[in-house]
Parts: sequence; C-alpha cells; structure tokens
Amino acid sequence: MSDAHVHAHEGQNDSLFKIALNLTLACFISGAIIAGTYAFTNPIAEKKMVQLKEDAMKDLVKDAETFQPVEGKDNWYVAVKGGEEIAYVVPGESKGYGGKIEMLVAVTPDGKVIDYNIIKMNETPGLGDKGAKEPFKTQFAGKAAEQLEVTKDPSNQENIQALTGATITSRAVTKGVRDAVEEVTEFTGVK
Amino acid sequence: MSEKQSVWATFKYGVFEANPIFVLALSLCPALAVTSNIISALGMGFSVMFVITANNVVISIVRKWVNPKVRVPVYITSIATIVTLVQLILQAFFPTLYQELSIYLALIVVFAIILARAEVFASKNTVFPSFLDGFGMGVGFTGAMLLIAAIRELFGNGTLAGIQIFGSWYNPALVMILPPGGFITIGLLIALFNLIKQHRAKLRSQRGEA
Amino acid sequence: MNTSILILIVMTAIGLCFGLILAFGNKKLAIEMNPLIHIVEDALPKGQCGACGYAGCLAYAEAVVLDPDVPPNMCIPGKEKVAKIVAELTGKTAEAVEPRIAQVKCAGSHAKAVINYNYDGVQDCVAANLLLGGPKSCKYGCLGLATCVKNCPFDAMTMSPDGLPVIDPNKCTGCGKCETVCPRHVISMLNLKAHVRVNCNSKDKGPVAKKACTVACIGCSRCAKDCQYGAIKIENNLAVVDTHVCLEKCDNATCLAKCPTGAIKPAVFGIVPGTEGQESIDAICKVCAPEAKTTPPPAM
Amino acid sequence: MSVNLETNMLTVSPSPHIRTEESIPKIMWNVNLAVAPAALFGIFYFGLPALITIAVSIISAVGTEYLIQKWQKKPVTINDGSACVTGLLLAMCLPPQIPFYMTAIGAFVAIAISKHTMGGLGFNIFNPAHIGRAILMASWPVAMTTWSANSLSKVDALTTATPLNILKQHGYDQLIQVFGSQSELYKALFLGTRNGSLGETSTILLLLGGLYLIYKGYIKWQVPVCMIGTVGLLTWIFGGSAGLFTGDPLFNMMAGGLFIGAFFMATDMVTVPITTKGQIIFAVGAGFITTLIRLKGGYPEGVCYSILLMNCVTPLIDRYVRPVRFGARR
Amino acid sequence: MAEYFTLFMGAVIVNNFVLTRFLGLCIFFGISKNFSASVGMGMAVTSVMTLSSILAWVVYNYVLAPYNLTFLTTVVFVVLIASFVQLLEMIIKKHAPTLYGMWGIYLLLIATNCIVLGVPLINAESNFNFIKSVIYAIGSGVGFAVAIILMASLREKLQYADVPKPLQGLGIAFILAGMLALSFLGFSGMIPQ
Amino acid sequence: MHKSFRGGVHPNDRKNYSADIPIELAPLPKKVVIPVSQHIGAPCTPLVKKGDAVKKGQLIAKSDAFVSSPVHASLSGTVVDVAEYPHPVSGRAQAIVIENDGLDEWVEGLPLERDWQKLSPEEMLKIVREAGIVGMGGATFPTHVKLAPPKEKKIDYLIINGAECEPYLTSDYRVMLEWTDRMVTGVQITMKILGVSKGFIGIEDNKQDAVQVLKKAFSGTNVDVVVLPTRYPQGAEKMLIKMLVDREVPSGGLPMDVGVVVQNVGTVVAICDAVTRGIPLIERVTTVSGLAVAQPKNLLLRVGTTFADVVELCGGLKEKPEKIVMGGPMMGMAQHTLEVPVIKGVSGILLLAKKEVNEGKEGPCIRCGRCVEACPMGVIPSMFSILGQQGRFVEAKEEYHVLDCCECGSCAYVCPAKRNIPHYVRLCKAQNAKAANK
Ligand SMILES: Cc1cc2nc3c(=O)[nH]c(=O)nc-3n(C[C@H](O)[C@H](O)[C@H](O)COP(=O)(O)O)c2cc1C
Ligand SMILES: Cc1cc2nc3c(=O)[nH]c(=O)nc-3n(C[C@H](O)[C@H](O)[C@H](O)COP(=O)(O)O)c2cc1C
Ligand SMILES: Cc1cc2nc3c(=O)[nH]c(=O)nc-3n(C[C@H](O)[C@H](O)[C@H](O)COP(=O)(O)O)c2cc1C
Ligand SMILES: Cc1cc2nc3c(=O)[nH]c(=O)nc-3n(C[C@H](O)[C@H](O)[C@H](O)CO)c2cc1C
Ligand code: SF4
Ligand code: SF4
Ligand code: SF4
Ligand code: SF4
Ligand code: FES
Repeated sequence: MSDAHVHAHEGQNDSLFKIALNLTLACFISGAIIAGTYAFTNPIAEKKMVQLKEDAMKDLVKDAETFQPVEGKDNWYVAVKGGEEIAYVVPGESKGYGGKIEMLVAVTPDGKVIDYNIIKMNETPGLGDKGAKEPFKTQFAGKAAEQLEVTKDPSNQENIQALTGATITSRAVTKGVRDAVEEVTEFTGVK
Repeated sequence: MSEKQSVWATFKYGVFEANPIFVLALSLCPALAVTSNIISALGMGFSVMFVITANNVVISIVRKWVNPKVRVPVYITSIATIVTLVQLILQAFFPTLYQELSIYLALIVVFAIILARAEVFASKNTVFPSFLDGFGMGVGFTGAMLLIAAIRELFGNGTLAGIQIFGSWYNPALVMILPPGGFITIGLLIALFNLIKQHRAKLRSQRGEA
Repeated sequence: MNTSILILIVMTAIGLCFGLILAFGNKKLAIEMNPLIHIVEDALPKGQCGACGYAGCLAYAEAVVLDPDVPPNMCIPGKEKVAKIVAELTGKTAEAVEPRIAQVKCAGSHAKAVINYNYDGVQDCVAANLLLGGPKSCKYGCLGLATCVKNCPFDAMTMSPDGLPVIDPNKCTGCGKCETVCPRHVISMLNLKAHVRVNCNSKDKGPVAKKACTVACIGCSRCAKDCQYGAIKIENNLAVVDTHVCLEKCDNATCLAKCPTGAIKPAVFGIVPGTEGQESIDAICKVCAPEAKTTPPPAM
Repeated sequence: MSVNLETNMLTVSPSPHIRTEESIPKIMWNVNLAVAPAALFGIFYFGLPALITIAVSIISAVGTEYLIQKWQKKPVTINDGSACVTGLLLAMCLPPQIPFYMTAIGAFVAIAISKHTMGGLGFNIFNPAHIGRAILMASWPVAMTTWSANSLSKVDALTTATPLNILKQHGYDQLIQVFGSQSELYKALFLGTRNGSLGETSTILLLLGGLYLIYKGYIKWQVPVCMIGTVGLLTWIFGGSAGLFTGDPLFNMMAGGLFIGAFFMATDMVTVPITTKGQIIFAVGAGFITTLIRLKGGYPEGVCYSILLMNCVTPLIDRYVRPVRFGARR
Repeated sequence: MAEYFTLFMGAVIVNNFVLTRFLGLCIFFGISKNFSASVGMGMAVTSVMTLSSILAWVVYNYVLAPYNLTFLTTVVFVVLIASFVQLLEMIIKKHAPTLYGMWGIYLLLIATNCIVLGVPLINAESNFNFIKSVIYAIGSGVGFAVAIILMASLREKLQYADVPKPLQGLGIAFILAGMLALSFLGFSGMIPQ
Repeated sequence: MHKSFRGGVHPNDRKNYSADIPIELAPLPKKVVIPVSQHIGAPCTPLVKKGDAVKKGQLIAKSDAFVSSPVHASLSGTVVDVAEYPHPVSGRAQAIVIENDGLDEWVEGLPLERDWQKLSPEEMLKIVREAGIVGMGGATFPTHVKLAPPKEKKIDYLIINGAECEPYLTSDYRVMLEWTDRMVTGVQITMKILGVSKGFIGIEDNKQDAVQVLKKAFSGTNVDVVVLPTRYPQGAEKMLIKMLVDREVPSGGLPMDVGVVVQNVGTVVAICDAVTRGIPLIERVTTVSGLAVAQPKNLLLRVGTTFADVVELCGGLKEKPEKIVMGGPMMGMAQHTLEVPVIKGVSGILLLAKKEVNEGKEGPCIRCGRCVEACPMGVIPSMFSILGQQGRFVEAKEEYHVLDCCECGSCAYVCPAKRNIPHYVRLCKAQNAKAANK
C-alpha cells in the first residue's frame, strides 16, 4: 500500500527534462497508435459516409438511379433516372420546440414534395419526434408550397394536419419543407 | 481455491460493492444522457467497458515507467488515445450509433471512474488483477446503464430495444425519457440498492450471531 | 502533408509542451503533503468519535504522524490492532491499550424504579434532566430516553423495551462517547476483563434508594465486608469495585451472592471466577436480556 | 371537597402551559373547506368527469399516504387532512376529462415521491400537488392539454380551448371574438363559465375561499396580492401586441390557474419561505415567472412551474431573509 | 446583440447543462452537499471553463481545423485542459494563496470533468466564432453554478428532514435533481423565435 | 411615541379570576420547608442543624459567593430536618424544615425603625444583600448584584416592572394597589442606591386601577408611570426597556449595558422593608388561580409554605388539575407534587384544568411561520426545535442564535404543531454550555 507513496517521494530528484520526456513519449506513442488506426479506419469511414448519404437519398427517391451534385449549390443533389432529372434532394432547416431541426427534402423539379427525412432534431421523444415519422410524413407527398400550411381542423385534407400536442414541431417541419420546396422552384424556375 | 475466490472478489467488487453508478456515483452523465433507450445505453456501456479494461491493462504495464509528476496527464493521454480509437472504429463500422452517442463518446475520456481505477488500482497492481478490476467495473457500469435504460425505455416508450412490449393500450409516460424521469429513476434505484444492501447486512448479522 | 505524420507532430508537440510546463511548474511551485497522514488515517477505524482527544480521525492521524510526542495508542476503538499498525507506520512503540467496554450502571427498568410523573417534553435525556431532574424518583438513574443510543458512533447501543440501554458487546469499542453524553453519568467504561460490576448509580442513603427503586444499591456494605481483598468500597452510599484488585487476586466472586438487591452483577465480557463453566461471548449475550443468570435473592 | 392527587400521576411538560387552539388538522380541514366551493362549482359545471377526477385524486392521495406510513411503520396521519388537501388541489389543476388512471398516478407521485421521500408532512421541498401535475404534464401532455366538450357538461363546443390557449395560439382578437365581447370575457372568467382545469375556472369562489383563509389567519394576504398583482402589472406592461402598456391585466389575472395558485399554492406554508418578507419575495418571483412563461414560454400557462421554480429558491430566500434580531449589533 | 443574449440565457436556463443536457453531474452531486463549497465550485467551474474554452478555441481553429485533424480534438482538448488546470492550480497556490484556499480543492476535480471538456467540444462542433464561444462558455458555467447552488440549498434544507434511510444521501439527491429538472421544464420552449 | 417591540402574543389573560381579591394574610403553616437555594447563583450552606431553635428572620443559610443570597427563617420554631426535599425548580434539593411553635417571634432587634434618608447607598446595598433579597419577577437573581453595577457602566434609569404580562397572575397588581406607599419608598431607595435621577414604571393597560393609583402616588417625583399595551411578553426586561426608553439591549448583553436597571414591584417593596425596618425577605404575595382550585386568591405567604397548605387555604381542589404550575402559565414550571414549598420567586401557583391548557401531541413543524412572527427576539424558533431534535446544537447557536432566545414561550403558544420549542432551546443552551465548559 505504502509502495506507491514511497515511489512518489523518489520522484523528487528527477530532472526537468526527464519528466517532460515522460509525457512527450506518452503523447508520441499515443499519436503513433492513433495515426495507425486512422490510416486504417478513415477510408472505411469515408466510404461508409458516402454510402449512408446515398442510402438516405435513395430512401427518399426510391426509383432514382444516380445522384449528382448540383453545380453552385452546396449539398444539393439531383436524382437521375434514365438520364432524366426526376427529383432534387436538398437540405432544409428550421427552428422547432427544442432547437434546430435539420432535414433532407426531396422535391420534384416542378415543386411537389416527394418525401423528407429528419437528420437532426432535438424535439421531445414521443411528442415532437413524431414529426420525423409516419403518418405525419405521408401527408407531405405530392403537396406544393402553398399547400404546406399547418391546420388543426381534422376535416381539412388540403393542408398538413398538426400532430396532437406538438403544433410547434408540426409548424417547424412544415416550414422547413416549404422553404426547401420554394428554393427548388426558384432554382428550377418552374412557374 | 483462494486464488479463484480473489479473482471472483476482484471482479465482483466493481459490479456490486463499488458499483460505479449506484455506489461510487462516478460517471453519472452518461447514466442519464444515453439511457433513454437500451441500444445507446449498451453501446455506451460496452465502449466504457472496453476503455476502462484496456486502460487498466495499459496502465498496469507502464506504471513503472511513469514519472509521478506527470502521472495524471499520462494516464489521461492513455485514456484519450483509447477513446479516440473507439471513436474511430465506431465511426467506421457503426456510424449511426456513433452519431447517437455524439459528444458523450468523447467525454468517456473524463469519466472519473476510469481515471480513478487507473490511479487507485491499476497503478498498484499487475496486469491480470487490473484487467479483472477494469472488467468488473465495466460490467457494473454496463449493467447499471442497462437497468436504467430498460426501465426508462419500457415505461417511457413501451418498448425494449425498440421492440414493442406493452400493447397499444399502453400510453407511454413521456416523463421517463425526459430528464426528470431519468433522475428520479436513478434515485429510486439507488434506494432499492441500499434497501437490498441493508437487508443482506441484516441477514448476515443474524446468521453471524446465531 | 501526410496526415499520419501530422498527427505525430501535433501529439508530440503537445506532449513536449505540457510536459515541460508541468515539470517546470512542479519544480518551482509544488508543495508536498506528507502522504503518510492519509495512510495512517486509512488504518484508523473512522468512527470520528473523538475518543483519541482529537477532532476526528484525520486530526489524530496528522498529529500522530507529525508530532513525535503523540503516542500511537490513542485510538481506543481501534484497540491494540490499530495501535500496532499506527506504531509500525510511524515508527513509534505502542503501549497496550486497556481494552474497555461501556457498562450501564442502572437496572431501574420501568417495572423496578418509581416514576414520579408523566413526562411530556422533548424526548432526550439531557432535556428531561433539565425539567425537574426527570421523571424518575431516583435522581441518579437512567432516564431511558436514549440520548446515549443516538450518539453512539458505532451503532452499538439499543434501547430495551423496559427502558434501559443495552450495549452490544460485539460492537462496542469502548470509545466513551455515551459516557460523555449521558446527563446522569449512568454509563461508565469498564475493563473488558472485569469480573463484576455494580449495576446501580444511586448515591442516596439506603432507605431513600430503596423507596425509589427495588434493585438499588443500598450501600449496606455486605459485599465490601465479604470481599477478602478489599476490592469493594462503599463511597457515597454506593458500592465501588476496584477492578484491578479483582483481576489480580480474586478467583471466587462470592460478593455476587451477598448483595440483597442484586445490584452487583457479573461483568458483561468478564469471566467470573467461581461460576461453573466459562461464559463465552455468545452465552454472555443472553445475559444482556433482562434478568441475568444470577437471580438476586429475595430482598432483605 | 378535595381531590386525591396520589391516585393518578400528573403530567409534567415544559412551558408554556397554555397553547393556542389551532392545530394541524384544524388548519388543513379548513383549507379543504375553503377550496370546496370552487371544487363543487367544477363538478356542477363540468359534470360527472370532474367528480370522478376529484374522488380518484383524493382517494389515491390519502390511500398512498396510508400505505406508505403503514409500510414505514410510522404513525398514520391521514386524519390530519393534509393528504386530502394535496389530492383535492391536484384534482383542481387537472382537466376534467383526464383519464382516471392518470389522476391516480399523479396523486401517487405527489404523495409518495414528492412528500414521503423527504420525510412526510412538513419536510417536502416542492409543492406535492404541483409535482403531481408537472409529472402528468410531462408524461401525457396531450391528455393534459385536451379540453374537449362533453355532453354532460355545460361547456359549449366553441370554447373547447382554454382562454389562455386561444390567446397563445390565435391572439387576443380571436379571444374576444370567441367570447363575444370583452365584458362577456370578463364575466365568464369571473363566474367560471369557461374552459380550463376543473377547479380553476371560478374566480369569485376561489376568491371567497381565499378570503376565508385570510380571515382565519391561515394565509397572509400579502402573498396572493403580490403574486396576482405582479402578473397584472407585468402583463399590462408587456402583454399587449401594440407596444408597452397595452396588455389586458384583468384578463391575465383571472385567466388560468393564477387565483388558485396564488391563494392556495403559493401559500402552502411547507414549501414557501417562513418569513413574511420571504413570502412576498416568493410571490413576486412566482408572478414574474408566470408572466415570463405565459408571454415567452412554450406553455400557455405558467403558474404551476413558477411555483415549483420558486420552491427551489425557497431555501435560498430563507437563508438570506431573516427577521431583524433583537439587539443584534447593526 | 440579441443573438448573444439568447445564446447566454439559453445556456443558463432553458437548456441548463446540468438539468437538461447532463454534463458535470459528478461534481454536481458530489459537491452539492455543502452550500459554501457549491458556491466556490460554481465560480471555479465558470472561470476555468471560460479560460479553457478560449484556449481550446485557439487550438481548434488554428491547428486542428486547418489541417483536417478534427478527430484528434478529444485527445488534444483533454490533455490541454488537464495540463492547463494543473498549471493554474500551481500558479494560484503560489501567487494567490487566499484564492487557493477558496478554490484550490475544486480545481483538481474540475480537471477531469465532463462539463469542462464538453463545452469546448460543443463549441468546436457548432463552429462558434470566438465571441460566441466565450459567451457560451460563460453561460454554461453560470448555468452550472445556478444549478449547483440551488441544489446545495435544497440539500441543506433536507438535512433537517426525516428522509427514509435507504434514500438518504445520493438517492434523495437524485430525486431532488429530478424535481429541479421538472421545474425547469417550465422554461422549455422558451426560445425566442 | 414609544417604540414597539416586534412579535408577541395575546393569550386570554384570565386575570379576572383573582384580580379583585385583596391580598390575604395567610395563617401560619404548621411547618415550612425552606430550600437553601432559592436564587440564581451559588447555593447556601445551612447554618443550623436538626433540633436547633430558630426565630423569625434569623439567618439560617448563607454563602460567601458574591452572586448568592442568604436565606432566613420564616417562622419561629424548631429545625426538625435538614435533608433533601422536593424543590419546585430543581426537582429535589437540600432544605431546612422548621416546625412552627406558634409564637411567630422575631429574632432579636427586629423589626426596627430607621430613616433611610440618613443611610448611604453603600450601607443600604449591604442591607439589601443581607436581607436575602432576590428578584421577585420570577428570575430570582440576587438583587444586590444588579444594584452594584461595575463602575464603567453608567446607569441612567431605573425601570420598575409592573407589566405583569403573564396571564392569571395578579400579585404584582395587588401589591401596586395596596402597598403603594412602601413601593414609592422602595423606588426612591433603589434610585438612591443606584444614583439615578430618573425612573419609569411600566404597567400594561389591563391594570388601569393600578395606573391611576400609582400616577397619583408618583406625581411630583421624577418617576414616570407609563401605560403599555397589553401584549405578552411586555414584562420581559428587554422589551420593557425598548418600550420605555427606546434602547435595545445588545445581543448577549445586560440591561446595564444600555444604562438601565429593571426591578420588579415586589422587589422594591422588599427593598423598602429591608432598609426601613430591617426585615429580611421571608414572605411574598402569590396568586393562586386556575379553574381547578376552589377559590382563587392573592395570598401573603411565608417562604417555605408547601403548595399543599396553600391549596388548602384556597378551599382545596375543585377538580383534578391537568397541570400544577409554579409561576405564570407561559414561563412557569410544572410540578408533579404539592409537597414543593413556596420559594422567593413564586409569583403564582396555578392549578389548571384540562380545558384551559389545549395540550396536544407534538407533530412535525409545518413551517407555518407563526413562531417566527410571534418571537419578540427576532430569531427563528422553528429551527431551534428542529436542530435541537437532531442534536445540531452548535448550528443552533452559531447560525440561528439560540442564545438570544429569552424562553418566553410565545412561539410554542402559537405553534399549531404543539412543538416544545422553549424546551429545545434549553436543551441547545445546555449542550452549548457543556461544550464551552469542556
Ligand atoms: C415535456 C413536454 C415536451 C413537449 N415537447 C413538445 C415538442 O417536442 N414539440 C411540440 O410541438 N410541443 C411540445 N410540447 C407541447 C407544447 O408545450 C405545446 O403545448 C404544444 O406544442 C401545443 O400544441 P397543441 O396546440 O397541439 O396542444 C411539449 C410539452 C411538454 C410538457
Ligand atoms: C450571569 C448573570 C449575570 C448578571 N449580572 C448582572 C449585572 O451585573 N447587573 C445587572 O443589572 N443584572 C445582572 N444580571 C441580571 C439580568 O440582567 C436579569 O435581570 C436577571 O437575569 C433576571 O432577568 P429575567 O427575569 O428577565 O430573566 C445577571 C444575570 C445573570 C444570569
Ligand atoms: C418573557 C419574560 C416575561 C417576563 N415577564 C415579567 C413580568 O410580567 N413582570 C415582571 O416583573 N418580570 C417579568 N419578567 C422578568 C423581567 O425580565 C426581569 O427579570 C425582572 O423584571 C427583573 O426584576 P427583578 O430582578 O426585580 O425580578 C419576565 C421575563 C421574561 C423573560
Ligand atoms: C394554506 C395551505 C395551502 C396548501 N397548499 C397545498 C398545495 O398547494 N399543495 C399541496 O400538496 N398541499 C397543500 N397544502 C397541504 C399541506 O401543506 C401539504 O400536504 C404539504 O405540502 C405536505 O407536506 C396546503 C396547506 C395549507 C394550510
Ligand atoms: S436506584 Fe440504582 S438501579 Fe435504581 S433507578 Fe436509581 S440508579 Fe437505577
Ligand atoms: S444511560 Fe443516560 S443517556 Fe442513556 S438513556 Fe439512560 S439517562 Fe439517557
Ligand atoms: S457503547 Fe459507548 S463506548 Fe461503546 S462504542 Fe458506543 S459510545 Fe463508544
Ligand atoms: S409555529 Fe410550529 S409549526 Fe409553525 S413554523 Fe413554528 S415550529 Fe413550525
Ligand atoms: S460523468 Fe460527467 S461529470 Fe462525471
């Protein structure tokens, strides 16, 4: 038991340089190990990232064959099927109940929603986070920008039905999608 | 026999007597932050288990060469290295889990339990006991995480590991996956832990006297 | 540049940087605390009872490590075992700690002692003692409100249903905390090996004592006369046993049988010479229960 | 005539030897009594569901207290009425149609977690009824904010939202429109013919109950006055959409649970500061937070949280706000 | 200006680090037994966190980010902070002994704590500019201080109470924290649009 | 005009039971039990032994300590016992028992007649000391100590405490009404001993008769009779000083620290008797009251008369008393037997019936704050009961100033949880004193 402490006493006489060297060495070794691992995992991780992104987009636009980055727009992709541009996949963002909501929205070139995917949000689980799920999501398919408006009237089929108890989230998601749609229509110049 | 016993005792110590969460009250942040569902709790638990065991082994190997003046920084460097490895590996192979655990993965570095075991145990013991100690602590930590997460997920979401347990009649009590539910759950679990301990001590003293 | 090399450079630079800073800082700024103090503190029982005369275990550890004049055997709860360890750690020589245990010098249970009034105040002996000296007719007896029990740092005391504290001989360390908190000085410390003890605290004259309590020591001095070694004396109408005399000389405790009220009792842990068979700890525990083996003879 | 003292022992107890006639049960049952009119009005107005909610809440609260005290082998004190107050006040803050099991869970949490984990009557730090409500709010926000019309009740379909909800969601003009005119709105708020938690609607009856308690000396008038006053002042200044000093203080003071909170909850002696000065600080703070939540927060109503938040601050207030000690060197 | 205020208040109250984001819980529960220690700890955390955030920001933005070494953030930050705190401790001990008397014992605890590492990490992750980083760090520190001081005052008050034995200590502390967090839910959703 | 003190309570004063009954000279008891310790300070040692014959006024016990007061025989007769007897304050204590010989003879030389005007303050102080005079307001602090303040404390005022704020008690009231002349002389003597030129008499407004009488008696002197609102504890000296001269005795201080000496009306009468006629303190006026006694009375009793004899004089008991109290109901001490004797500080003997006391089981403090509001000293009484219960005595002293508490009982009176706060206070004080002595 007292061993360690006796040890501690002996340390007193070590030179400054020796102490420093000790930590340097530790860091060097650590660096070496990390570097080795990084060299090994990084390519895999990068591949995985690309793959994930593809998957996510594929999820939104099921029948797309490839996705190509859009010139001049960060993180915009256009889905191509048979050489035809069938959809744009663009990032969207808005402020929800618990902070920023980030999403990926798929829009047809003529400004109709295909689907969207929430990438990041901090809404209340069980309440606001239903905004990322069915059946709320389904309502968006095929709607144009001016239809993207939240309603609490159950008979209204035209617009988006609010989630019970999470109107704020509903509005936020709807707004994020609408902004994305509007940006796409502006870009493509339709209508 | 006695060898075996002490192996068991070293291991058991971290699981029960000195459970990192319920008894030592160290590394509490993940016990709340990533226990709203079982999957992330387990991911965190295993990560910590790996880090603490690996670090204990590393420290017990290098302890002779570490200058006491820079003991803490060196230990931390070691922990940080291992954590970074875990990060890199998870990022490469389980990217979704990596995102779920987010910042808390990085924070494993500063979980007091890991440094504490390095200081208290690994720096004074040989490789095998250190391994056992780390492993025991890791198991204790993971077990506690699992228990907390199971309760919170079950009552807060009606599911376990994402699988629906209660039927649709169950109206989940959201509070369980919100911060207050987490705190109160752990508080009650600690009380339960103490009750069991008290009960066992009573039994033991009764047996001892008889 | 290659990432791997970059990593190495950054890490090494950081290590060197902080290594130097810390090493330098340690040289220039550090103040060491004697680590032995904590080791000694670890060896102490951590009852924080203050029986050593210091404010808690850490304070004693500090004193015994730093001050060569502080003996290593001050911790009474620790008994010889701790004294030996502390002596070893500090390089001092340990003298034996006289092992002792608490004794309750009163047998005036609800049934035996006369109560003057219903006490309806704060449930604490000191408080009751402040109010007309407490409800018991005997003004030396136990008030039975458990102040000692509440203050025992080792959880060694309980209250018996008939209103007297009971000491668990397995848990009592002899720290003496109960002795200091009892407003009636009913508890005192007894040598662990003592043979007999006086189970009463009343300094009243015989008749007064008798009127207040059926099991009182009435100062009749039969025990004193009986003891051929002169170990028992009557002081202030109360028998007092000199344990050392008993331990040195006596091998047949005949005094026990002489007391008309049964105020003289075998000591808790003691081996009573003359009684057949030696009482083990386990057997003694039954002695704690009301009515010891030596039932008092009918009153005079 | 002489009386023999020898036969029975006298009692000796410390001074003083005379005491007031007040006792804990007396105070608690009087609070129950004071709350009762508003509760009865709730039953009258919302019908059977309200009665069920009140009954379940009280039975569950008292039953929980009984079981816990039995389990801990402590003396059972359900007769002192404090658990009944908690149950009743919890029910008063719930929507009338809330499923009964939620009510039961709320009352259980209020008594078991909030009161008895801390040692029972007198020791709890947070207002048990409000903890119960806050837990329910966090658990089942949908049920807690659903104000449906009910065939048995006298609520008409138009006003299925609470006034504060309408204000938060649609603005003041819509509110006036729903009620017809400003004076109609005030009348509804004052008499209680509006939607809301089952016991919070009738301002007049709550006021009467509160005045009764003030008259009996169980609560201090400063507390409700300061809390309601603070809300009125702040909403008048900041509550309007047309700039400063355009808010509607009268509406804000009568809407939501402010009256019940100010008269019966900010006055729960166990959980508020012990000095009058401290209680005034408490009341003003609670009023401030209520307004903050109403105007800026995620909820339409903030009385419950404001009182819980001030409960957190109570020990700090008690630490620093003390009476002036006689003869303390200044 | 308003943006900074929102950021600050958000960190202090709405998204209080201890009560809603779970950082720094070990010291939150460990130190809050004692009121004056909590006040000291609150101040110490705030100042250490601000200083180390500044350091970390510089390192991150001038070393790690430009060279694409962000995966080293964890290692670098933790060594940086641990060493910095140790150095700080030594300097204070030497040059401001009274200050050391007040804060000294807390400094070592802070060195390896979630919140002190977490905030710089979040700063880095959110790409905050310098001023934002500093404000966020101060806000988080103040939020921590508020939480721990409230908690300590509640726990001291509970010492007068008759808490059931198995709950005494840590158990009741967690339940208190739960109720504190429940109360703070009242601020949720209070993000100015 | 007067600064009011904070807090206080208004219990039903029930003085009407005995207020209008004139002081009755009690017949001599068969025997008296005279404890040798009847005051705060060092106890006396008996000077007589069993069998000795003693005369009324004879010195029978004394002590050389300064803070102490001698004891005199209150009857002529024979000492039949010197032993422990029940004592109304300490439970049991040494006492001298004298059997009455029925002669009621004065010890030689008493009473005498002398002109106090001719005596110097020092001589009079010595007389007060030898006469065994102690404070008769209840605290029984030796009066000569209070009348001899250290040189550096300049005394500006003498205050006569006629407040009698305790419910039931009417003995001071009767003294003021009936013994006005002796009181006037006593006040003048006391002022001369202290060398002060200004005096105040404070009387609660529920004793208007006394006010009228005293106003007349003291008109033309430099003693003001001041009417005070009826509020317990108006008669506590700190409150009285605050009301009358607007000075606040500092925490831990004594009245003399603010240049004031406070004496009870009974005490000044005793001073008058001692100085003008040489009579030691052997008798006092005591109120016997309460619903359990047949005839409430104000009796002039010899020190040492047992309570049993006193009750007999009042027609015995009407019903079983719930409590027997020595002193007032707010600060007095409960007794368990009528065998205790009347001592110099016994201002009242109360035999309280069940319906008067409102006893109840002590419950947990519900923090209602009534005690805080009622406390005249501005401390937080509820904390004393909680800290005392938990054994946290040092905290009670250092953080909550338990030593400031004057044990007036207002807090416990109003407490709905019936907490025994003053008892906890005494416990805290005792434990702190014990710790300080170690
Ligand atoms: C604990 C808690 C969490 C909540 N989380 C959300 C949320 O994530 N999203 C949301 O829109 N509303 C949330 N709310 C509800 C809001 O406060 C608000 O009541 C609701 O958005 C109004 O919607 P409604 O009009 O459908 O009732 C939450 C409420 C509580 C009590
Ligand atoms: C230890 C002690 C010393 C005192 N010394 C003095 C003193 O020197 N001068 C004085 O005027 N009164 C002195 N007093 C008397 C108090 O001021 C007070 O009159 C007495 O205790 C009775 O007051 P009470 O009935 O309000 O308790 C002393 C009291 C105590 C207990
Ligand atoms: C709470 C309290 C109430 C008191 N009430 C009276 C009272 O009514 N009349 C009185 O003469 N003394 C009363 N006293 C005692 C006075 O404080 C003071 O001791 C006394 O007037 C001094 O005079 P003495 O030494 O001549 O007795 C009271 C003391 C306390 C602490
Ligand atoms: C004036 C008054 C107000 C009360 N308010 C509440 C309350 O808001 N919530 C509650 O649970 N109990 C309340 N009680 C009852 C009691 O204080 C409560 O059960 C304790 O908080 C439990 O320890 C109140 C009691 C009184 C006398
Ligand atoms: S006489 Fe002795 S045994 Fe009896 S009560 Fe008194 S001290 Fe106790
Ligand atoms: S021994 Fe002393 S402290 Fe213990 S119960 Fe008896 S009187 Fe009280
Ligand atoms: S019984 Fe007394 S001596 Fe024994 S451990 Fe307890 S306090 Fe110490
Ligand atoms: S009056 Fe009684 S219940 Fe009220 S605060 Fe004071 S001690 Fe507590
Ligand atoms: S785990 Fe976060 S502070 Fe310990």
